[in-house]
Amino acid sequence: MLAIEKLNQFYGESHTLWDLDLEVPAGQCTCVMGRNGVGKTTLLKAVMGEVAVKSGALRYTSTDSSGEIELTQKAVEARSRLGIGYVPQGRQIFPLLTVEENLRTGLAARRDGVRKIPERVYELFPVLEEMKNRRGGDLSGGQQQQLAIGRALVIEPKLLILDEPGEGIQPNIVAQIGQVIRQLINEDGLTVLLVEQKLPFARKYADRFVIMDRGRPVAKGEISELSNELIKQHLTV
Amino acid sequence: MSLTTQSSANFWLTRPFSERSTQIFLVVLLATLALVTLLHVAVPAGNPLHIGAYTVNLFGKYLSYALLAVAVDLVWGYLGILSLGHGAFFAIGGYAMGMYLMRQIGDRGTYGDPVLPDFMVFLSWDSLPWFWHGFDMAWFAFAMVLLAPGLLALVFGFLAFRSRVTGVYLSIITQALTFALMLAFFRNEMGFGGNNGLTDFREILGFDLRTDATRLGLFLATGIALALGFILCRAIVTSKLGRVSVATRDAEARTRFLGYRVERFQLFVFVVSAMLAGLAGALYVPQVGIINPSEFSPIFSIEIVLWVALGGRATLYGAVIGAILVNYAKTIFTGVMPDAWLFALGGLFVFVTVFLPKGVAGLLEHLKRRRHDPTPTPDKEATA
Amino acid sequence: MRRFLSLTLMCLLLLGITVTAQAQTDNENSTNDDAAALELLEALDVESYAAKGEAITAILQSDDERARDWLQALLDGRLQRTDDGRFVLVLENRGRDWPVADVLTGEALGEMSRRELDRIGINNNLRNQLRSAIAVVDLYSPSVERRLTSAERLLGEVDADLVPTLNDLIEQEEDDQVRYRLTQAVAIYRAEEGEMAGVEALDGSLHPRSRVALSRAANSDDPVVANAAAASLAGIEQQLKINRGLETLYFGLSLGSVLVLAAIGLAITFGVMGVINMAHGELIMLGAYTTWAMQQLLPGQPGLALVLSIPAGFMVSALAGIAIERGVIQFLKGRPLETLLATFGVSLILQQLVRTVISPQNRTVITPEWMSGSLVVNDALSLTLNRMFVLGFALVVFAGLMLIMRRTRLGLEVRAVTQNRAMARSMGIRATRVDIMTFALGSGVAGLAGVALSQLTNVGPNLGQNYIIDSFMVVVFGGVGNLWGTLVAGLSLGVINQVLEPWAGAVLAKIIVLVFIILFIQKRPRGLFPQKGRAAEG
Amino acid sequence: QEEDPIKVGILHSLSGTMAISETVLKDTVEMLIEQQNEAGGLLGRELEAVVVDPASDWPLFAERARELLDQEEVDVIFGNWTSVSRKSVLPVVEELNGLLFYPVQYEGEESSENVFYTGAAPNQQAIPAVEYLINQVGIERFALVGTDYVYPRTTNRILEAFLKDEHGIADEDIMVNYTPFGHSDWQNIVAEIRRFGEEGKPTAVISTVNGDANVPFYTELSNQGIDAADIPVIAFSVGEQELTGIDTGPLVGHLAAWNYFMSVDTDANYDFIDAWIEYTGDDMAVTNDPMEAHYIGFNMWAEAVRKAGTTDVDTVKDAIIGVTVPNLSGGYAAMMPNHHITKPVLIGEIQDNGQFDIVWQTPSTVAGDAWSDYLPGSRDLIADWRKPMECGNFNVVNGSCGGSTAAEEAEAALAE
Amino acid sequence: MSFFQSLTERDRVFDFMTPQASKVDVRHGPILYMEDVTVSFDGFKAINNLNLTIDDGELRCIIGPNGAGKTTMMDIITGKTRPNSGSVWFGSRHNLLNMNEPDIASLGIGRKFQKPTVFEALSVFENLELAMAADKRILPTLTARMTGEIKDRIDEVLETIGLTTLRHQPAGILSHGQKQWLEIGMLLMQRPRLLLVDEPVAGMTEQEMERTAELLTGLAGKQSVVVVEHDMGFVRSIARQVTVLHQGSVLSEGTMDQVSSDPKVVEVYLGADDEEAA
Ligand SMILES: Nc1ncnc2c1ncn2[C@@H]1O[C@H](COP(=O)(O)OP(=O)(O)OP(=O)(O)O)[C@@H](O)[C@H]1O
Ligand SMILES: Nc1ncnc2c1ncn2[C@@H]1O[C@H](COP(=O)(O)OP(=O)(O)OP(=O)(O)O)[C@@H](O)[C@H]1O
Ligand SMILES: [Mg+2]
Ligand SMILES: [Mg+2]
Repeated sequence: MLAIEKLNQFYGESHTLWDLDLEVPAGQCTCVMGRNGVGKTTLLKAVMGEVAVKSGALRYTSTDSSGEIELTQKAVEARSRLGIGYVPQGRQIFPLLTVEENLRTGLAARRDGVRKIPERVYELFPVLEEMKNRRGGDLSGGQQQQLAIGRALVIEPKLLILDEPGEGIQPNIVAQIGQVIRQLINEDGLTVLLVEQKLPFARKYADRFVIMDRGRPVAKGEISELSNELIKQHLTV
Repeated sequence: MSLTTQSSANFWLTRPFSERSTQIFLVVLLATLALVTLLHVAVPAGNPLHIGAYTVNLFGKYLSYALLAVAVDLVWGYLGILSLGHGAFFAIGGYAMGMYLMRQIGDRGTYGDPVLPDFMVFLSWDSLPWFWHGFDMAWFAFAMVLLAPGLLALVFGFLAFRSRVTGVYLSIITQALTFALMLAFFRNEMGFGGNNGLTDFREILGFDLRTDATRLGLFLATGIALALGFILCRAIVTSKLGRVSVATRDAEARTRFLGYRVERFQLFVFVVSAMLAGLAGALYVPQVGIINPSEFSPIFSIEIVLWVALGGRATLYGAVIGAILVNYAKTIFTGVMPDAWLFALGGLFVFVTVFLPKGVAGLLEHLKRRRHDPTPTPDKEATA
Repeated sequence: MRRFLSLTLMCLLLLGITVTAQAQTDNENSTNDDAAALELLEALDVESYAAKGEAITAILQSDDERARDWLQALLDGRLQRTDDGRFVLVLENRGRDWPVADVLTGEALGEMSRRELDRIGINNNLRNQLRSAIAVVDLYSPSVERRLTSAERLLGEVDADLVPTLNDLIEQEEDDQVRYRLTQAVAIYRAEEGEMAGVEALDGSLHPRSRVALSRAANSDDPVVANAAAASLAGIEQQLKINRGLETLYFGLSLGSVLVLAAIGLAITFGVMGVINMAHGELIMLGAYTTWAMQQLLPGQPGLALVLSIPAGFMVSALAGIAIERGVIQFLKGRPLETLLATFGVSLILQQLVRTVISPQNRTVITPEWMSGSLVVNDALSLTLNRMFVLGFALVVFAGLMLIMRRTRLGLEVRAVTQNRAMARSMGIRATRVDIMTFALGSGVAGLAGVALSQLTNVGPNLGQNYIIDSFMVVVFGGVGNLWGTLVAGLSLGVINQVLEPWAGAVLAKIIVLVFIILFIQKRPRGLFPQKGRAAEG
Repeated sequence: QEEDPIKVGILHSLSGTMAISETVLKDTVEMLIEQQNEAGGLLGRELEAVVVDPASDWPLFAERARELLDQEEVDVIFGNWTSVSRKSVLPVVEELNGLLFYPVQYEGEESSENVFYTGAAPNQQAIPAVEYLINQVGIERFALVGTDYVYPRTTNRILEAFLKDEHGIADEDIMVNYTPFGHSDWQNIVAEIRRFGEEGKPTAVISTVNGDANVPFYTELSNQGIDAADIPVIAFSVGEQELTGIDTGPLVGHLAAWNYFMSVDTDANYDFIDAWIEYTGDDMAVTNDPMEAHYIGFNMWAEAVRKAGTTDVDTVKDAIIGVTVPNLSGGYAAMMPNHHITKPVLIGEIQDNGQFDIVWQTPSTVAGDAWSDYLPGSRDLIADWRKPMECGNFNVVNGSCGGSTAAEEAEAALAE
Repeated sequence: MSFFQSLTERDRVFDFMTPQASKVDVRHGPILYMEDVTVSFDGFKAINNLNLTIDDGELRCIIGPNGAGKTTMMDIITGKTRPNSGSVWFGSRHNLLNMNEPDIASLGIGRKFQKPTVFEALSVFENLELAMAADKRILPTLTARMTGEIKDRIDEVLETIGLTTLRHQPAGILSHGQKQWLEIGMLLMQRPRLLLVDEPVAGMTEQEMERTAELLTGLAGKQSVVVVEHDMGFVRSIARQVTVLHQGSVLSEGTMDQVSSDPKVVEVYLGADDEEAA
């Protein structure tokens, strides 16, 4: 689905991503892990185009479009039109838009002309329906996180990019989110690129893992291969 | 070590004098003062190196503008208050000085009235209004130069900061303030000479204003005031208080949760800045020979902000560069291409914003960094 | 004035039948009296205005059917004399050389330079005389409108000689309005003479002339009449007060609508997009200049030109806006404060551009016929038409903008883009396009404001500067980002200003309004309609 | 040295609020210089214009003036429009001993050794205009409407005194109203004027409204249906130039008082207009009173230079008093000892083509008064710059020269 | 400023390093006492008759569904939000509802925000410097000097939060997790009597969570700590006493085990398979 090759990224003079290679297989959930500040968020932002990359390739193969698309050539807004949904870290909801308007922004990326918010979003997060007319910024942290996920789902993406989606959400809804992701993967063939620190969640819902350290992947494999040793080695401070 | 990024390891340990850029600034300023004096006094007129009284006077004016710009940069750059009304404090300081100079005319006015200024005779006032009393004494007038704008800033700032007026709302009410004052001072009933303002000054502290020596003296006084004002501002912004200001600028509410009474800090800096602006106004008036309500005009206040922006916000020395640069450009352009200078000035503003995102100071920083570290730096992407 | 009127009327009455008859017959032999006509005209070309007055009377009394045209030409200053003594009619008096035609023969004489021409001058007194003369002719006109105008002119101008004639006319008159005016005219005369009937008839009349008449009657020797007149006057005063209140309200709304119009575009570019657009005023100016240019392109059709200026002004300013956005603002994303600097530069350039390319002087924009004058509600209250149009226009523009911002995707997308640009783009919103369209919209609306303002104020290089400060004030006072706020703020500031003005004077009223804004913001630090909630409070 | 051109400084705002009025004056002087050069220059030397832009910024006027005199060393300056700009420049020209020709009607109460006032003083415009209204039109009630600055304030004070003292007009028949610069909303004031005029007495408005504010003022007048026949407005600051920005259709019959109108029917005027149109290349270009003032001032200065045989300021200053040159309305203007000139006063009515039709004029020219006879403070002052008096504010009562000269004398005494 | 406050403020100059014990009177009961507090936003009751007491030196965990009102509760305590009714006392002397944010902060209530908010233009070091307990009036702030003692203290905290290498970077460039740590560091510098910690471990790895847990439990006893967190593993590891909020009022209170076996809590919050998830 997405193949990342030799990606290099700089913030000013600081080199954040180093020759990063990463494969995100279609129809699977790939989980990126790593300590604070190793560049996970930066990686996702690079995929979305929110930060410029110095070199490297981002090859995207959509399930419906014919061939391979080089994402680095595409503008940010075009990427979401290709079916990439993004749940950023820190929620990034539009604080002064109502909840409903926040969701409606996702419609811009849809190419099927649908102008209605899919029912599923409200089913998954009933609180959003309840608070439809409240300003996004007034929601509680967890509600905002739900909104951010709901908003990405409005696009009905082919590739869903999640940056610590469970942050600040109550446990039962976290579980529910995990289940929905699984469901989408299994039923609709969704591909997921997930950044997650919480091992139980990752273990339960991800198919593959990648551990990053200082801007490059240091370990990867099936999630079942994620041993305590690896964790100790790469995730302990 | 850069001023803007403030990444100097011992930055917080230092006081203004120990900073390289401040030292450079002061040295350049004082050297300029000395040089100008030398070229004015020692080099005979006619020599191409001679600096005439006109130029000395002109630079005196620029320096007073520079002090004003420093005052604005203090509140805008470090406190995040975009004041669109600093012209008001400048003008009030100027009026205080103007009133003193008016009283110094004595009976040498056209009507020869020993007490009443000409415009009052002219409009048939029969006695001096109460607020004109005391301005015949230099110490009183000079105190008022600082106190009057300071007091206005205190009252205004107290109200505004207490109510937590911020951002554009604060900008607009500062603008409303100066606009209201402009209209008020235009009114002849106010007793400040209406539209004509105060003119025809003769002498200051017994020195004849129309001599070159006095002009040079005023120029030097302004330069020294600028240096002192700069040091004061620098001391403030490099102190912990300066960092509280920056914190307030970026996250006002958060600063409160740390236990800082933000409104008092804002008020303090605002009042200091207003007083500096008043001082600048007082130095400006004897050098240009007139003070009238157009100094209160909102557009003038916006222009001050433009100087600061053009020079580079939150650097202080950038404000000085901006003020001098813009006004010098204005002088040159209006003389060289009187019909088209607005194109040049407007173009300058556009050019600087688009190509020099951090103003002239930013350019200097950049060049300095380039010299220290020749690898080109890719521009930082703006991320949300 | 009264003297002229009755004089003319007398003359006309002498040949009253002739005037009416002439309208029907309009006949044959005119050549033979050219000599007589020349003599009549010759009498006009004298130094003394008194003599000219007599000459006019003589022309009126002549039975030459061209008399009215001559008088009209004289009134318009088009009756002139060439160096060789011919009387000519100037057909068009703009520019250096003027096309002229012979007054007597109507033959076109080509263009003549001003040096060769001498105009027959008149002054205000003569102008009144002429107008009265023309008006009195109109009293017999078949057109109701004309009769009404001349009847209105008679108010307070009637003297004893005229009363019987007027009474006759009242009998014959079919139109209620005209009859009412004629009756009023007679009543005013009566009241002034201290007759009870007049005083009674004038009860409740708000016409200033009636008031003058009544106050004279109130000083009458007859206590009954005096008391009645005083009572009437008191009632009238009461009525006038109410009307004056309404008028002030209208003034306020009208000033408010100007503020709203000027600010509403800024409410988009600044309020919604966050661009501190100092060039907003110049965008308004461009709209106003477009109106002027349209009127130059369509000479003689100021109304059509004005209507066409609405789309044209929008387009011109919108294009300028796009140019500004592409040329400058797009480079300043994320640096909102610097837009102040850049757009200020743009505003200087635009101002000087207009000075250099067009002229530093103001340009004339003509108010079309249908927009000038006022809508008369009653004798004490008339609402000026052009301001009413502007008020309506402001409301329409506001409603249109509201629709766009509420009902189209643009409204949502622009807010998303300004609140979080990166995220909006990640959601597939084409931020660049949104920026361009929104800025064009805001600028275009500024252009519309310019079209409207050209009807009220100077069209000159400084136009923009005069509105920029007020515009920002209105937007901020209303609450940034809230279009309703802009509307309410504009209208209420307008009304407050106009209510204060009569007792505080224009300068103080403005000062008070500013102080009011300052104090109001203390109470509501985020304007009239603040953005509420956690996010806004930060 | 002698071959150097004679430098003529032009100090008029080309940008900012006053550019509307002042740019044409700059062009006028440039045209006059060009004409003079075509005619062989002056004293055999070329004239050269030095143009600066003080940008409607009053302190900048002083700075520019200093630049002209100190840096450029010009021989004469033509410039200024607003009183405040003149006040700002005044100390500079006095200090650097320059020559300034000031072409605009103003409030008087001033006479500087270095300034020549070629515009009208109040007695050359306001007083005759009011006399016209009273005597010829029969006005009994006056609304004095003006912009709030010194010129209207002074003029109105003079007029008030004049109306009350000389014509016995009652207090309630005089209404005074001031508005800020650039005032654009006249609804209330015009309504007030309308009501003021509805009291049954013939009423007129005397307008000292300045600059840009006139357009909305007149627009509002016509909208509220105030016709010149009912309430005529006589303006002291509205000329042909200002009318180019107004739709004059509804204003026909309103008045203005000036010392020159473009419609003046003399050959000199037509020549001037033709030259002007040719110079600007604009068929629709208009001329106005301050332009004529510059025309007169320029010619007077040229004449004085010729007479003195030098451009030396002190010599020219002495030589120019008494110089007489033709004006554009068929008469002559003479420079008086008080540095004001003689002018005819004309009253014109606005025509629909943006021109004025002259309806009245003073039988002869009037000499400008530096100090008004109607103000208590200045009644006793006269100005006479001829030797031996050489004083701008001589007090005839106590027979001394006050003001700046007193200081100089004191200084001189101290020096001795 | 009351006489009382100014007295205590003057105190601080001398012993800024010690927690400001002298200010809060806890002899007669809890350090924080909330009674019948209600807040509504446009009719929506975010906090509904909430009663809560925190004892001196206690470490209390507060959990509850999203939107239960946990953050709002902290907003009330720190003076950001004014309740519609109810009372909030700090110790037995200070009625918090009469005070504004800086007053409350200087009484010794520190807070870490849910969404990390740091001063982006200032360096990490300066962020900590500003947070430090000190005389926060104008003149003392203006003349404040950086002593070796203070520097050591900041370095110590920098070490604790693992940002030593980034000390001179502007805080704006920190990653999300690093900002979380910086916020915690600022809280430590403040040395408050009562710490309000809103979701401290969001975005942290398991190991960092452990460190945070140690840190917080270490503070308890000397200082009172209120922690809001959704990570049950973390809560379990530190909690002695847990309060569950729901729809603005207390749903359940007790030890972790008591609470997590409460069916109401399971239903609205934990979900059926919590055991597994944790
Ligand atoms: N705008 C920026 N400018 C400079 N450096 C930055 C910027 N944003 C992030 N960094 C640096 O890049 C590194 C990687 O940041 P990133 O946000 O990708 O980390 P992360 O792996 O997502 O961490 P976390 O788990 O805390 O979210 C960090 O060290 C951070 O300091
Ligand atoms: N200013 C406001 N306007 C409207 N509603 C608000 C406002 N502030 C908070 N709310 C609502 O109050 C409720 C409580 O919010 P709060 O942030 O306290 O929840 P929380 O318990 O912290 O949740 P989370 O665990 O998700 O952070 C939420 O439903 C929120 O939408
Ligand atoms: Mg991250
Ligand atoms: Mg919360």
